[in-house]
Amino acid sequence: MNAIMPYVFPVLFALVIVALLPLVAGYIVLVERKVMADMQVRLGPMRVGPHGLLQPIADAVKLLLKEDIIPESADKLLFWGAPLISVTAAMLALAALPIGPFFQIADLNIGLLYILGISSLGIFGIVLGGWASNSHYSLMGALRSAAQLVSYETSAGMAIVGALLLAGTLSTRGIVEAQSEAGWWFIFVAPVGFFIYLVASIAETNRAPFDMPEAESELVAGYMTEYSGFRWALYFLAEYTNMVVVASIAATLFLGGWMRPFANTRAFNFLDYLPPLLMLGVAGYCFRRAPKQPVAVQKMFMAAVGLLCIVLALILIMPLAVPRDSFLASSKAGIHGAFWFLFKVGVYIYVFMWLRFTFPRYRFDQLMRLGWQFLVPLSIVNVMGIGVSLALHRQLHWPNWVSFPLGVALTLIAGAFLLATGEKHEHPRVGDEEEEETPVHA
Amino acid sequence: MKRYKARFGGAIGEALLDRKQAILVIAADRLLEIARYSRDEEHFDLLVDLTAVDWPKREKRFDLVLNLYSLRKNERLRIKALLGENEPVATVESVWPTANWLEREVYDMFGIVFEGHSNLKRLLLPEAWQGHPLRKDYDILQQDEAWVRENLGIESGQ
Amino acid sequence: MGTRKPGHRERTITGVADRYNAAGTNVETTVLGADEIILNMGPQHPSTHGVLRVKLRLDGEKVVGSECVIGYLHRGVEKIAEHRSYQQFAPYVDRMDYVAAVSNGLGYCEAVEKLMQVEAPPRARVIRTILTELQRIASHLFWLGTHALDIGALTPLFYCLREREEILKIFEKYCGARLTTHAFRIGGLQYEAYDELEKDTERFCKGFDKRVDEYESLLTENRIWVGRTKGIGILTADAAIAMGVTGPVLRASGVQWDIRKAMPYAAYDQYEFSIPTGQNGDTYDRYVVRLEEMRQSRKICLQAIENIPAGPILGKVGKVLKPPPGEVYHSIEAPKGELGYYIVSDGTTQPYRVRIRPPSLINLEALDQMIRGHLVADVVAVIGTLDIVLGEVDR
Amino acid sequence: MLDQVIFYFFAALAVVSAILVVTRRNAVQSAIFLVTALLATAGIFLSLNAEFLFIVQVILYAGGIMVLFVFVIMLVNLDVALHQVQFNRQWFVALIISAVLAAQVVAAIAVSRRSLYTMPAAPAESLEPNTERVAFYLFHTYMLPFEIASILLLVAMVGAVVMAKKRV
Repeated sequence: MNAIMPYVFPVLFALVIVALLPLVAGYIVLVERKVMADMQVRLGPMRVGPHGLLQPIADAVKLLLKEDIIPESADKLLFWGAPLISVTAAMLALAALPIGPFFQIADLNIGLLYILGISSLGIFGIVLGGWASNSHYSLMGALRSAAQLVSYETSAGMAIVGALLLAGTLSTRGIVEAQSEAGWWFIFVAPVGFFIYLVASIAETNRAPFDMPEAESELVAGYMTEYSGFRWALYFLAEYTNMVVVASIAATLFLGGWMRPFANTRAFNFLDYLPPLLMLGVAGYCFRRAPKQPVAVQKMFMAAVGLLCIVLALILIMPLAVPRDSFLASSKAGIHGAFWFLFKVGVYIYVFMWLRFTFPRYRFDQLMRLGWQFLVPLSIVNVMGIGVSLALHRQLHWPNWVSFPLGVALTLIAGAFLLATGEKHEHPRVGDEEEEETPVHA
Repeated sequence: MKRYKARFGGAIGEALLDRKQAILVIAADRLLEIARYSRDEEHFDLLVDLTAVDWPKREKRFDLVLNLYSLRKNERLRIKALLGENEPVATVESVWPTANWLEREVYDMFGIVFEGHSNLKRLLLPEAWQGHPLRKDYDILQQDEAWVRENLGIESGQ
Repeated sequence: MGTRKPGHRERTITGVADRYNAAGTNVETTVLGADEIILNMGPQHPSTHGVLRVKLRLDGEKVVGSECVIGYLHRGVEKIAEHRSYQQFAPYVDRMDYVAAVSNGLGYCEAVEKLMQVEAPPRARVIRTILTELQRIASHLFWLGTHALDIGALTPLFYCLREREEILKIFEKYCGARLTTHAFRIGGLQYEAYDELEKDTERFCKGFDKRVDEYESLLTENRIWVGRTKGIGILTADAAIAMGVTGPVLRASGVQWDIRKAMPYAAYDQYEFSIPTGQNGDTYDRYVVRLEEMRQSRKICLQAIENIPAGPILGKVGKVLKPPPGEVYHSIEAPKGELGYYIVSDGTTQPYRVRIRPPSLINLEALDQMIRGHLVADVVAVIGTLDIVLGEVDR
Repeated sequence: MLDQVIFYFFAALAVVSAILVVTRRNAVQSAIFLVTALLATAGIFLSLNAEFLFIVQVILYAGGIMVLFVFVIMLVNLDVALHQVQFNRQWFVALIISAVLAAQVVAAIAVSRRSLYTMPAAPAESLEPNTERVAFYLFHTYMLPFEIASILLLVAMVGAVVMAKKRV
């Protein structure tokens, strides 16, 4: 029996995550549609539940009930299996994420490498999905997205290597602790690395402005064309889980995991009170809006949401109010840590959405050119830059604030140089004479 | 107008002004030559429109109407050529490439054959359609029932 | 067709499907490895602005050749014209280019007035000019929204439609209809201008300049937008003239020609406005030209509102129109290009022949030349930049 | 006890998918079963706490090589091969070879049970995180072979690009 004991807590926690994930993914979709609407001078889904809060559940039910069409000439086994592969790959990657100091399914010694390896399996799901549905459009879409994933994984990997140099360890927990010791978040130390990772992660999750594979205007939804109903929902779930995974890697690596901003300086301790206050604010908003809802059940639901927020606020206040050294106080780091981690993931995903609505779509060849000729060399230079600054700091004992900005400056110069040369042959026209091209700033 | 008369003499049928717009009626067989002349010397570099009008009662049934426009002189000219029932005419596609689709449409609607056209097929109606709708003898309610029944499966033809 | 056994109905429909190949599904694809693929951007394709089918011959990703199959929306407008009286035919004209119905109506009414050698009163001409310029802004807004959507920018569409809504409200207040307005009569106007027409137009025009700057900020300097449009679908000046292309597409190639300046009609000769032109006739220049045209139209509207002359709104035109036999060709500057009407009358109340010169059809003819050597994604951008409306192409 | 269960599960999975790789007619399906076989072996590594080996196996084999395999199979469109008639005239030769092979395996098991010197199984906990150890050897003691290998890889990559360039 005792052999099982060490497994109980991770398995339990894994079950919680796997159960919650579809719900979380659904609500991310809702938030995306709301933010998109807000940016486009409209309201977004309002009909199902107060302010459209029940929309994800309605979507899920609809998708479950939809007729599951399998094209005649499709390869049955692969058609059935492909979405499963991509969903499992996405969910497996969640295992090593440090939501909080205690909430971590498995503190693997090779945490980050594990996440990278597993998420690269996601390509199979997409590629096989395109092949199995046996239509010209979906095959083209599948090949394109596979090529895109492979090429942007290299630059994402190099950007992560840059940050790992600073952290010194691969285990995700270790990285966050390294950041808390150093007192700096790695985003300030390796900003170029963060920028490259941001761009590469957008490309890796097939989101705009790199969403070539499911570009509506040409390939009619890429590899997902033939899927419908529940299978399509699986692909969608995989995409959003990937987004969460990528956002949490960024949060762990660059934004200091579960640490409160300015964790060490005493002056900013009032920030501890921010999470409960935020929750109370949301609860107040819900209660004020509840009576104004048109339908009775929506009123009730709005009130329930308000109640939920109050409970959350209580949980967050509890470790602060209780006397310093009691057992409950020690759980403060855990609960607050979780809040801050999810907060950072949320901000990162908001940036994803923001980019999605402002930028038009890259053409596929521009996408690949940007990937290989600009991002990959830049990330290599970034790793060298960090290496130099680390060497200066550790070997020659230059003070911190001199060596790191120097490293960043070196990377930026190289980046600018790359950008200028990169622009020359931009137009793939057949028989195109050499046009003069004004270097367009980044 | 006078320059045209001097240049082509016999070929020019009549030159008249209808509602202050210059019209030249020419013999159909000299069409290509006059077209090239009007583009090169007279700088009518824009073939605005090419269409046909069906006068069933006359023996030269169709008159082919070309509307030209000169960007430089800001002038319009309309050349009309009279054509018999199934009398082919030379294509002006070589002079103005835009005539390609315009001639295909006139062929589609009136049945006038243009010799030397790159791919003279029906432009708007499906290839297998019988009959030329814009002819006066083609009744407005008439349809190619055979094609409709065979392709769209509508029995009544309406 | 799912697992059900194909009944009679399906058999014929599959027959049709083979002939009219739905988007992409049953594509006459040669084996993937072979060099040439025929890809169908079928009639129901999300970005072909209506029922247009383009058969693309691809070498890998590059377009080698293309052939447009049109005629899906052919309603035989010209045949109907021969069986309707002059006034009865006016509403049909709005249904052709349904995005810019007012300018179609203007073209037709002015052509018939020219046929009957009747002049519309000054008040009617000024109000016609205001409404046509508003319609041009609305048409360009709709073009900008859908064009940006095709290339992937989701937000501009809603900004443009928000402005277009203002204009459609003005039309609705004036003549009760938003889209197919049938606002003009032969010889003048149908309705007197409602009293706050000037105020509404002024409010719209005042705010509009700031709006166009908004679009500029969203797209013009946007590096991805420039990357996707610069140097795509190049049409040199003489190629454009040879292909008979007119309107913003011609002006973007550097040819300074606009019927409103060359042969002023309605009240355009009273207003001062400039004609924007581009240099190298690529998608980016067409975008800049149309954006500038919107600004110019706004300028015209503002000038026109200052002095709308008083007086009658309908010329000396009887109930029954019997134009003297003869023919006339009259063209106006529609948002898409030169919209011409060639009307032949034989003295009866019904026109003998009405030929409509569709700018979209002739601009579409240049498509094949513009997309050679480009990628599939660019074909969508070029179709968007030509601003074609299939109702007008097929008539 | 749980470790045994996990081990046997992965081992069975590996064997079954290996067999399936050979027997499937459809090329893409057999490629997928090959991937599952590789992942199963990776699972076994994990159950032995060799995390680094597990992840290298996953990234290298499943993530890298197999993706190329699936790409090639899809692009080259092997369906044509499906229709050729399958023949196995050399079954007799195959029988002899497999018999010999079986005999060797049996002999090896018999010998090891008696006196073969077997390595003492490394106690699970004592293995401190082996990533550092691997890195240490790689970059210090075996520095030279590491550099030669990387140059070799570089040459291979450049060669591939040059060959592909001609066709584009």
